[in-house]
Amino acid sequence: MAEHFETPMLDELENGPWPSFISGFKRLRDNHPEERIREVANSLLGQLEHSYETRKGYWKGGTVSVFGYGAGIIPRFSEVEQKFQASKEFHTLRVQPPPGNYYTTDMLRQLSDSWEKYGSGLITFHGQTGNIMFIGADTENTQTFFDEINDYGWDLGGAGPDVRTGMSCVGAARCEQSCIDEQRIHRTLQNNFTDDVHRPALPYKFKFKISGCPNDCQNSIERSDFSVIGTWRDDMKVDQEAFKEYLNTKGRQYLVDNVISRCPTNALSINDDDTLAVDNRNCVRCMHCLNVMPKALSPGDDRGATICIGGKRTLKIGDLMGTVIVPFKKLETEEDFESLVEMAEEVIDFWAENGLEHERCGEMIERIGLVNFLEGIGVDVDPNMVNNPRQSSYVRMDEWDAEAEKWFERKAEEAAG
Amino acid sequence: MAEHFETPMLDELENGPWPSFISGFKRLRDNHPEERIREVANSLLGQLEHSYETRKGYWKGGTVSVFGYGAGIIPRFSEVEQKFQASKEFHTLRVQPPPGNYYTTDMLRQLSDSWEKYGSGLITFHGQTGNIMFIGADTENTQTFFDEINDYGWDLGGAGPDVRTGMSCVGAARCEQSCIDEQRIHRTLQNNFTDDVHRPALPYKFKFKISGCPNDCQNSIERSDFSVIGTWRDDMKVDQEAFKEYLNTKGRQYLVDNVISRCPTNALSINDDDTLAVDNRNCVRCMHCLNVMPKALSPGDDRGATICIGGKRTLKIGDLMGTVIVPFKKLETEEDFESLVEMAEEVIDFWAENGLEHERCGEMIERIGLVNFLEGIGVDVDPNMVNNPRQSSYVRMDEWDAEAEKWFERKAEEAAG
Amino acid sequence: MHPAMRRNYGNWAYHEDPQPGVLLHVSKDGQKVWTIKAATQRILDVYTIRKICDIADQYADGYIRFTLRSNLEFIVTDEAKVQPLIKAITDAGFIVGGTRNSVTTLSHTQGWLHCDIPGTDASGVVKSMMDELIDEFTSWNMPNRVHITTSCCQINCGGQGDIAINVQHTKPPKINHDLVANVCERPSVVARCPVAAIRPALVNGKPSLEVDERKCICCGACFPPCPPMQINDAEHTKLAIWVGGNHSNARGKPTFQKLVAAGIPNNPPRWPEATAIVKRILKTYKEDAKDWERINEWIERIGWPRFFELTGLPFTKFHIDNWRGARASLNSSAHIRF
Amino acid sequence: MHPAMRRNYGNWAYHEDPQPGVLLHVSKDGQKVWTIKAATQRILDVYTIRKICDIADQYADGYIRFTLRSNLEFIVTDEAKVQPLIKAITDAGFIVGGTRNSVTTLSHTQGWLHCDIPGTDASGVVKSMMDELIDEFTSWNMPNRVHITTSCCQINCGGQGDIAINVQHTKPPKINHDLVANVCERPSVVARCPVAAIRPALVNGKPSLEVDERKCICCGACFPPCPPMQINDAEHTKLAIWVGGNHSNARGKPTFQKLVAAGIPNNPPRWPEATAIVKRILKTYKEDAKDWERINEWIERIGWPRFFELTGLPFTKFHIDNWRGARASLNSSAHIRF
Amino acid sequence: MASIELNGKSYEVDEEGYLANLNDWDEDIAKEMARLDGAELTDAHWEVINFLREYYDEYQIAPAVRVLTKAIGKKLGKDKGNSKYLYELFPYGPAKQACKYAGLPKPTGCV
Amino acid sequence: MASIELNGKSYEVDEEGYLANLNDWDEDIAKEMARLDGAELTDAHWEVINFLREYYDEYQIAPAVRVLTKAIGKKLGKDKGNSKYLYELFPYGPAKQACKYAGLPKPTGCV
Ligand code: SRM
Ligand code: SRM
Ligand code: SRM
Ligand code: SRM
Ligand code: SF4
Ligand code: SF4
Ligand code: SF4
Ligand code: SF4
Ligand code: SF4
Ligand code: SF4
Ligand code: SF4
Ligand code: SF4
Repeated sequence: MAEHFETPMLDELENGPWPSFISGFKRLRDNHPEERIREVANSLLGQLEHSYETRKGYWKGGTVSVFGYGAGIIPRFSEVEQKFQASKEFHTLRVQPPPGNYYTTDMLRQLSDSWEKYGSGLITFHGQTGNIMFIGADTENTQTFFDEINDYGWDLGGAGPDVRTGMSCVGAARCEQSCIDEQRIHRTLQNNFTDDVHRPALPYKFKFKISGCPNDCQNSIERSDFSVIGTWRDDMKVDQEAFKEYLNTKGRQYLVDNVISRCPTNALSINDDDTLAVDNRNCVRCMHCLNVMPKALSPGDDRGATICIGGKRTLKIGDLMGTVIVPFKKLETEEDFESLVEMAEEVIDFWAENGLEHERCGEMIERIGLVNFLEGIGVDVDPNMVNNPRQSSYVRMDEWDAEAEKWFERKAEEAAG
Repeated sequence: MAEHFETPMLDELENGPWPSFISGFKRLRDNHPEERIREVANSLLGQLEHSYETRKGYWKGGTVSVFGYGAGIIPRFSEVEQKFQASKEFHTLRVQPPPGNYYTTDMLRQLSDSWEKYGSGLITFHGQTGNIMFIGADTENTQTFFDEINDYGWDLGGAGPDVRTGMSCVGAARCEQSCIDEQRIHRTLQNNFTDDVHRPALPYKFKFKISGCPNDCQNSIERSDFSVIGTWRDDMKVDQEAFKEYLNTKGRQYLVDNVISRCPTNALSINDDDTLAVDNRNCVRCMHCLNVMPKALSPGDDRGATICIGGKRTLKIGDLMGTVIVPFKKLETEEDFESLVEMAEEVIDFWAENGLEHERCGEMIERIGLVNFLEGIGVDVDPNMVNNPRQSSYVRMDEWDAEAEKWFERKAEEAAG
Repeated sequence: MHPAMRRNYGNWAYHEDPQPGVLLHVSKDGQKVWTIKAATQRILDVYTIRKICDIADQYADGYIRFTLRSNLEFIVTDEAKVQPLIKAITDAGFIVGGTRNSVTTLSHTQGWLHCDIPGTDASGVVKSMMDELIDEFTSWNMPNRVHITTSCCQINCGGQGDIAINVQHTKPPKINHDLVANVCERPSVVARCPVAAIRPALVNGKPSLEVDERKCICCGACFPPCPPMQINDAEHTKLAIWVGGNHSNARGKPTFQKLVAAGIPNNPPRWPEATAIVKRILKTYKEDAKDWERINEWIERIGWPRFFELTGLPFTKFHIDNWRGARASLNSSAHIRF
Repeated sequence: MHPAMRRNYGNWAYHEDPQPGVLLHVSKDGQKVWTIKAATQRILDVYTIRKICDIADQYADGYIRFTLRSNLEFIVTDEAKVQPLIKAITDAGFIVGGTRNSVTTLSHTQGWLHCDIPGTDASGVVKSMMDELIDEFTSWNMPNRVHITTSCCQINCGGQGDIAINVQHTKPPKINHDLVANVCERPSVVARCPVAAIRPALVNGKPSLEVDERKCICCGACFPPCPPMQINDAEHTKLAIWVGGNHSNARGKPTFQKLVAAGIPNNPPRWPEATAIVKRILKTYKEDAKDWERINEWIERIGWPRFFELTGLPFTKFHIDNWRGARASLNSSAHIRF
Repeated sequence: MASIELNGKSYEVDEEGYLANLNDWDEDIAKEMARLDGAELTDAHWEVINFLREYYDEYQIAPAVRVLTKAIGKKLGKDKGNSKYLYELFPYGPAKQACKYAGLPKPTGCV
Repeated sequence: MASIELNGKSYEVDEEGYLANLNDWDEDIAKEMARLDGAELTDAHWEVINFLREYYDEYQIAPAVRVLTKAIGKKLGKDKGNSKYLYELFPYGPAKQACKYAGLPKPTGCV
C-alpha cells in the first residue's frame, strides 16, 4: 500500500468530543482488511486535506448511471487524480430509505456487507433529501453494487430533473401530534411516480415531503414542491383534568405567559373555574398550545391534510415557501388516496408542460401567477390560499360577474351538501 | 338669463340629511345678484347633469397660469362648451391655507368677497393635498383674482412637477399627543421651497406632510414623499393615580383586554399593586395605550421626529409607504430646523438629478435601492430602517470589512459622545 | 388660530369626549376648550361660507378650523356655549358628529365636477353614502374610527382608507388615432404603462400608438398624458371596494388596503349598490370586531375566509394578487381557520 | 419499525421528556416507549455502523431510526433498559442529547468531500461547531429548539434554519474561456443568471461568455451548468450567517432567515471565527429570549436594532435588501424602539 | 376649432392657442403667438425655442424643465441656467409658454 | 486527456468518453462509442441522434428529455413518444448516452 498522505489539518478534526468523521475514514484506511478500501480511504483523506490546504474543492461531475436508470447516481471524478488515484472515481448512489427511516440492524448489516465489497465503506445516513448515500464507488462497481442491493429490495432515489425521494416524519409511528398516516401517503406518492424518479424528464427536480402536523418536522413547506401537512378541522380535544394538572404544577402565570398570550389569534383563555376555553373557530392549528401541554390538548377527530405547493430554496428567484392549494383534504379512504395521487399528477403534468428548463414548480407559479396555475390544475380559488386579497389595483376585471357567480354556485352547492 | 337646465338626477342629491352641494349650486344659480354667477352655476349644473346621464366626464386640461408662476392653476375647458357656454372655462386656483387650517371669519369673508367678483362663487375647503380650491374662473379672471388675493397675503399652492402644498395636523394647537411644533416645521419647509412650488422643475410632485405623533392624522406615511412624524425617545410619562382611576372606572378586564394585550410588543403589564409597568425599551411608540388612557399616559420629554421618505399612492408601481430614513431627529433649536431643511434639500436635489420623468421619490428609491439613495443623500444605514435584514442571498459583499468598520467607528464615536 | 389654542400651544394634557361631535381638551394648567365638529359638503358656495362665518362670529369667537376631511371645527372656551352652538350648527343644516369611534366624513375628490379623467363623480358619491351613514356619523357605534375614502379614478387622489370606494376600468383604452400625433408625447405615454402594453405604431400612415389588449390591465395610467387613450366608457367603468388601509401606527404598523368587491355598477345619481356593500361591511364590523380594532385588525384576527363568509361577498380569482411582490400575499403556512 | 411503534401506530397520547436525549411516549392504552437520541457524524464507516448495530441488538431489540438531522434513535419499551443503553451509547463515543430546547445536530451537506461546487467543507464545519456546542446539545438551556443548518455553497442544500452558516462569494466568476465552447450549453448558462449579467461573446475567436461584473451578484448560479465560470476562489469565499429561518407553524407562520453577519473567514480546519459568532448569537438568545421563543420570534419582539446591539455585530448596507419584493422589508412605520 | 390667420395662411389652434398641426409651424406663427400674448421674441427667446424644437425632433418629447435649464446653462453660461432666467423670458412658465411658441404639443398630465 | 483512435484519426475524449471537441464528431466515432459500450446503433438510434444534432445546431443546447420524447412521438408515432421507448434504446438515459453518441457537450448541472 502507498504511503499515508499527511493530514495535519484533518487531524485537528479528531480533537473534541463530537464523533469525528475523520476518525472513521482513518479506521478504514488503517484497519480494513481489504487493500482496495484502505487505498481509497487514504486517497480520499489526501484529496480532502488538499482541499483544506487550498480551500477549494476538486471534484467534477459526470454522467454515470446504471442500466435502465437515468438518475440516482451522483458521479464524481477527481480533478487531482494524478495525486489521488485510488479515489479518482468516487460516485454516490442515492438509495431510498424505508419511509420514516426505520431500520433493523439486519438491514444495516446487509447493506454494509455489500458496500464493503464494492464501495468505499462510507455510508451517509442520510442526505438532506433523505436518501441513504453510498458515497464512493467507481463506475463499474456502481452497477455491480446496485445490482446486488436491488436484488434484495433496495432501489435508487432521485437526482436530476425528476421526482425525488420523498420524506416523511416519524409521525403516527411515535408521535401524538400526528394527524395523518404519513407512511402511507409517502409510499403511495412515491410508488406512483417511480417512473418519474428513474427517468428524468421533468423541467427540474420535484420533491414530496410529508409532516404529520403543522410543527412540520420535515421542513416540508420550505423544502418541498409538494408539501403534505397533517391538521384537523373539528375542535381540538381538551382534557380539562390534565389542564388543571398543568395549572397546578406549572402555575397560572407560566401558563398565561407561555400559552394563553402566545396564541397567534388569542383563541385561548382560562375560565374563572380554571378550565381552558378554546375559540376553535379562530384557532389556526399552529400547534403551540398542544406542544406545551401535550397531555391536556390533542388534535380533533376530523383529521386530514393541508397541501402546499411550490416550496424550495434559493435559486433563482429567492427562497419560496409552499402556498396553500388545498386547505383541507381527508386522507382515509382508498378514494382519498387516489384523489391525492391524481392531484399530484395534475400538478406535475401541468408543470411539466409549462415549466421552463430548470424552473421549479414554485418558480413557475410565481412567473405565471397563482390563478393561472390553479386553472391549469383545475382547483377553485379559495380565500385560505392568501394572507390577504390583492393590494394592487393593477388588474383587469372584465369577468367579475362570471367569477362571482362561480363562487355563489359553489357556496350554494356546499350548503346543499 | 338662459333657461335653467333640467337636472332630474342631480335633484335627487338634494334629498337626505347630509348637506347637499347641489343645493349650494342652486342657491348661486337662483339667488345670486350677479348674472354672471347665476349663468355659470346654471351651466355647471347642466354639464354635471349631462355627466350623470352619460356617465362620463367632459373636462379637459390646459396650460393656464398666472404671471411668473408655472403652477398652481388646474385649467379646465369644457368638451361640451357648445351646450354649456357659461362654464366653458372653469379653472381652479389652488391656494395655500394657513398651516393647520385655522381661519378667522374675516379671512373667509374677504376671500369670499373677492371670489364673488371674479369666480364661480364655489370654494372647496380643502383639496386632499390641503389647498383651498377656488373652483371655476375663466382664464382672464384667474389672473385678476389671484392678483387681488395675493395683494392681501395669499399665495398659490403646488401643482405639476413641483413641491406641493404641505399639510400638518392640528397638533400642538389642540392635541395632547403632539410631540413637535407641527406648524413651525410646516412653515419652515414650505417657505424654503417656495421657488420649487411655483416653478415646476422636478421629475414629479413632492409632498411634505407633518403629523405630531404616530397616530399620523395627516396620513403622511402613505400620502407624502417627506413625512415628519412626532415621537419621543425617553420613557413615556405615567400618572399612576390616573391609571388607577381608569382601573376603577373601566375595570381590570377592560384594561387587560383593550390595553395590555393590544400592545404590539407586550411592553405593558399591570403590577400586583395595580400600578402600570411599561417596558419602555420595547415600546415602539405606537400610541395605542396613550390613546386609550390619555389622562394617565403621555409622551416623554425627549421629543423629536421620525422622518419617512417615499410615500405615495398607486401609479406606477403600486402604493408605497414612506420608509424610515431618520429614526429620530430633535426639532427644537434653530440649528435643528436648519438641518431639517438641509436634509429636505439633499433629498430633493438627489431625486431631481436621478429621478426619471414622472417618477416619484419613493419609486426612484425602489428602482435604485435604498442603499444607493442613502449614499446619495449622505445618510448612514441604520437597522431602524428595516423591518428585517435581507432575506435574499443575491448580494455582492466585497466591501464587507470596510462597511463593518464604518459601523464600529460610528458606534465608538457615539460611545465617546 | 383661536387664542385659547395659541395660549396653550404645546401644553395640552388630555382630552375627553363629552358627546358625539364634541371634544374637550384640557391643558396642563387646567384650561379647557370644547371643539364642536360638524360635516360640510366640502365644496361650499359663498352663501354657505357666510352662514358658517355667522355662526362662528356669534358663538365661537370668530374662529373656524377645517379638518382634512372637510369637517368644521368650532372652538369655545365656555362650556355654556356648547349646546347653543350645536343647536345653531344643526339648525343651519350641518351635522354634528364624526369624532371618536364614528364613521367620519368620506374623503372627497373632484369627479365629474372638475377633473379631466374621472370615471365617476365624487361629491355625489359622498353625499349619497353619507346620507345613509349619517347615524354612524352622529354616534359612537363603531369599534374604532372609520376612515372611508372615495376616488373617482384609479389615480386615487382620495388615498387609502379603512374602506375605499374606487373606480376600476374593465376594458383597455380605445385609441383615438387621429389625435395622438398632435396631442401626445408618445415616449412619455409608452413609459407610463406599468405593464409595457403600449407600443408606438403607424396608423393610417400617422404616428400613433397601439395597445396589447392581453397585457393591458386597464389601469388608466396612459390617459392623463394622452387623452386620446380613451379609457372611460359608461359601460366598462365599475366601482370596486377595498378595505383595511390604515395609516396610523396604533398597535400595528400602517397597512395597505385590499380588494374585497368589484364589478359594482357605477350608478348615478345615488350609487345604491356600492352603498349597500359599504353598509354591509360596516354592519359586520360593528357586530363582530372588538373595541379599538380598526377594520384591518379585525379581519386579521378573524381571517379573510371568515370576512367573506360573514359579509356574504364573493371571493374570486381577482382577489389573488399577481403584481410585484405578490408572493408575500400568499398563505405560505398551515395556519388555517376551519 | 419497532414492534411497539407498529402496535401503537397512530395511537399515541402524549410524551414526556425524562432527561435530555430521552423521550417517553405514552400511547392511549398506556403503553410506553422510551426513545434515546444520539448524535453521529452522519457519514459513517462500516465499523461505526456495525457498532451501532451491536448496541441496538444488545439493548434496543435490533431497531434503529435516523432523524432527518442524522441523529440516531434507539427505542426501548422497558424503562430499566434506558440507563444501560445511554451508557453503552456514550461509551461507544456517541453523544446523547438533541431533544427539546437544545441545540440539535447541525444539518449537514457534502462540501469538499464530495460535491463539485462547494466553497467550503461541510463535515468539518459541523464537527468543529458541534465540538463547541456540545453542552447545548446535551442540555436544555435554550429558550426553544435550535435548528442550525450549514451549506457549502449558495445553492444551500442545508436549507434554512434558526441559524444558517452559508458560503457567500465576494467576487464574480473568472471565466476559463478555453473550456466554455466544449463544456457549456451557453443558452442555459445565460438563462440561469438571476440578474442577466451573462452575455454570449466571442473570445479569441471562440464562442464563449462574458460577465458584466457590475451587475453580477456573485451568486454562483452559473457555475453548476458551466464549471468554467470559476466562482470558487480561496480568497473570495467567505462565510455568512443568517438567522430566523423557522419552518414550523408554531405561533407564527413559517419565516425566512435573514442575513446577520458576513465576510467571515472560510478558515479550515476549524472555522473558529464562524463558531465564535454562532456562540455569541446563541448566548444572547439564551440570556434574553423568553421560553418558547424561537430565534426569529425573540428578535421580532426585541427588534433588530437591539439584536445588533446585544450581539455586537455590525449593521451594514448589505443588510438592506434590494432583491425583488425588498420593499416589504423596509420599515414603513413610526414603530421604533429607543 | 379656432385658427390664426397670418400672411394668408391659416393656422389651426386649440382654445389655448397651441397649434393643432405641428407641421404648420414656422417662425412667423411663433412671433404672432407671442404678439397675441403681448410679448416680443428676442434672441434669448429664440435660443430656447430652437433648443425645444431640436430636442423634440430627436426625442418626440419636450424636455423636462430641469433638462432645459441645464442645457441653457451649458449653452449660455451658468447665470442663465436657472429657472429664474427662464421665467423672466417666459413668465407663464417655460414648459407652457415656450412650448407653445415652439409649436410643440400642449404639455399634459403633470398638473 | 484520453483519446479514441479510429481509422487513423484521434478523437480526444474526457474520462467518460465524451468528445472534447464537438467538431471532431462523425458517424464513425458515434458507432465506435456505441461499440465500446457494447451497443450497436440501429436506425432507431440514429433517428434520435440526428434529432439531437439538429436541435443542438439550432439552439446550442440539448433538448430537454420531454422535448425529445414529444418530437420522437411526432416523428415516429405515439407509441414511441414516451420515455420507456427511449430508455430501451439508451438504457443509461437518453440525456446522457444519446448525447454522448451525438457528440454533444456532457449534460451538467441537473443532477
Ligand atoms: C382633526 C384631525 C386632524 C386634523 O389636523 O385635521 C384629527 C384629530 C384627532 N385625531 Fe386623528 N384626526 C384627523 C384625522 C385622522 C386621520 C386621517 C384621516 O382621517 O384620513 C388618521 C389616520 C387615518 C388612518 O386611516 O389610519 C387619524 C388617526 C387617529 C388615531 C389612530 C386611530 C387608530 O386607532 O388607528 C387617533 C387615536 C385615537 O383614536 O384615539 C386619532 C386621534 C385624534 C384626536 C383624538 C387627537 C387628540 O387627542 O386630540 C383628535 C380628535 C379626533 C376626533 O375628531 O375624534 N387620530 N386621524 C383629523 C380629523 C379628520 C376628520 O374630520 O374626521
Ligand atoms: C384636487 C385633488 C382631489 C381633490 O378633489 O381633493 C386632486 C386632483 C387631481 N389629482 Fe391628485 N388630487 C389631490 C390630491 C391627491 C392626493 C392626496 C394627497 O395629496 O394627500 C394624492 C395621493 C397621494 C400621492 O401624492 O401619491 C393624489 C394623487 C394623484 C396622482 C398619482 C400620484 C402617484 O404618484 O401615484 C395623480 C396623477 C399625476 O400626478 O400624474 C394626480 C393627479 C391629479 C389631477 C391633477 C389629475 C389630472 O391630471 O388632471 C387632478 C386634478 C383634478 C382637478 O380637476 O382639480 N393625483 N392626488 C387633490 C389636490 C387638491 C389640493 O391641492 O389640495
Ligand atoms: C425526530 C424528528 C422527526 C423525524 O421524523 O426525524 C422530530 C421529532 C419531534 N419533534 Fe420536531 N422533529 C424533528 C425535526 C424537526 C424540524 C426539522 C429540522 O430539525 O430541521 C422542525 C422544524 C424546523 C424549523 O426550523 O422550524 C421541527 C419542529 C418541531 C416543533 C416546533 C418547534 C417550534 O416551537 O417552532 C415541535 C414542537 C415542540 O417543540 O414541542 C417538534 C416536536 C417534536 C416531537 C416532540 C414531537 C413528538 O411529540 O414526539 C418529536 C421529538 C423531538 C425531540 O427530539 O425532542 N418539532 N422538528 C426530527 C428530529 C431532528 C433532530 O434530529 O433533531
Ligand atoms: C447530497 C445533498 C446534500 C447532502 O449532503 O445532504 C445535496 C447535494 C447536491 N445538491 Fe442539493 N443536495 C441535497 C439536498 C438538497 C436540499 C434539501 C432537501 O431536499 O430538503 C435542497 C433544498 C430544497 C430544495 O429542493 O430547494 C437542495 C437544493 C439544491 C439545489 C437548489 C434547488 C433550487 O431550486 O434552488 C441544487 C441546484 C440544482 O439542482 O441545480 C442542488 C444541487 C445539488 C448537487 C447535485 C450539486 C451539483 O450540481 O453537483 C449536490 C450533489 C452533491 C454530491 O456530491 O452528492 N441542491 N438540495 C442532498 C441530497 C441528498 C439526498 O438525496 O438525500
Ligand atoms: S411533524 Fe408533527 S406529527 Fe410529525 S413528528 Fe413532528 S410533531 Fe410529530
Ligand atoms: S393551536 Fe395555536 S392557534 Fe390554536 S389555540 Fe393553540 S396556540 Fe392558538
Ligand atoms: S397626529 Fe397626533 S399630534 Fe397630530 S392631531 Fe393626530 S393625535 Fe394629535
Ligand atoms: S405606545 Fe404602543 S408599543 Fe408603546 S407601550 Fe403603548 S401600546 Fe405598547
Ligand atoms: S381621483 Fe382621479 S378623477 Fe378623481 S380627482 Fe383624482 S385624478 Fe381626478
Ligand atoms: S390602461 Fe394601463 S395597462 Fe392599459 S395600456 Fe394604459 S397604461 Fe397600459
Ligand atoms: S450546498 Fe452546494 S456545495 Fe454543498 S452539497 Fe449542496 S450543492 Fe454541493
Ligand atoms: S455568479 Fe450569479 S450573478 Fe454572477 S454571473 Fe454567475 S449567475 Fe450571474
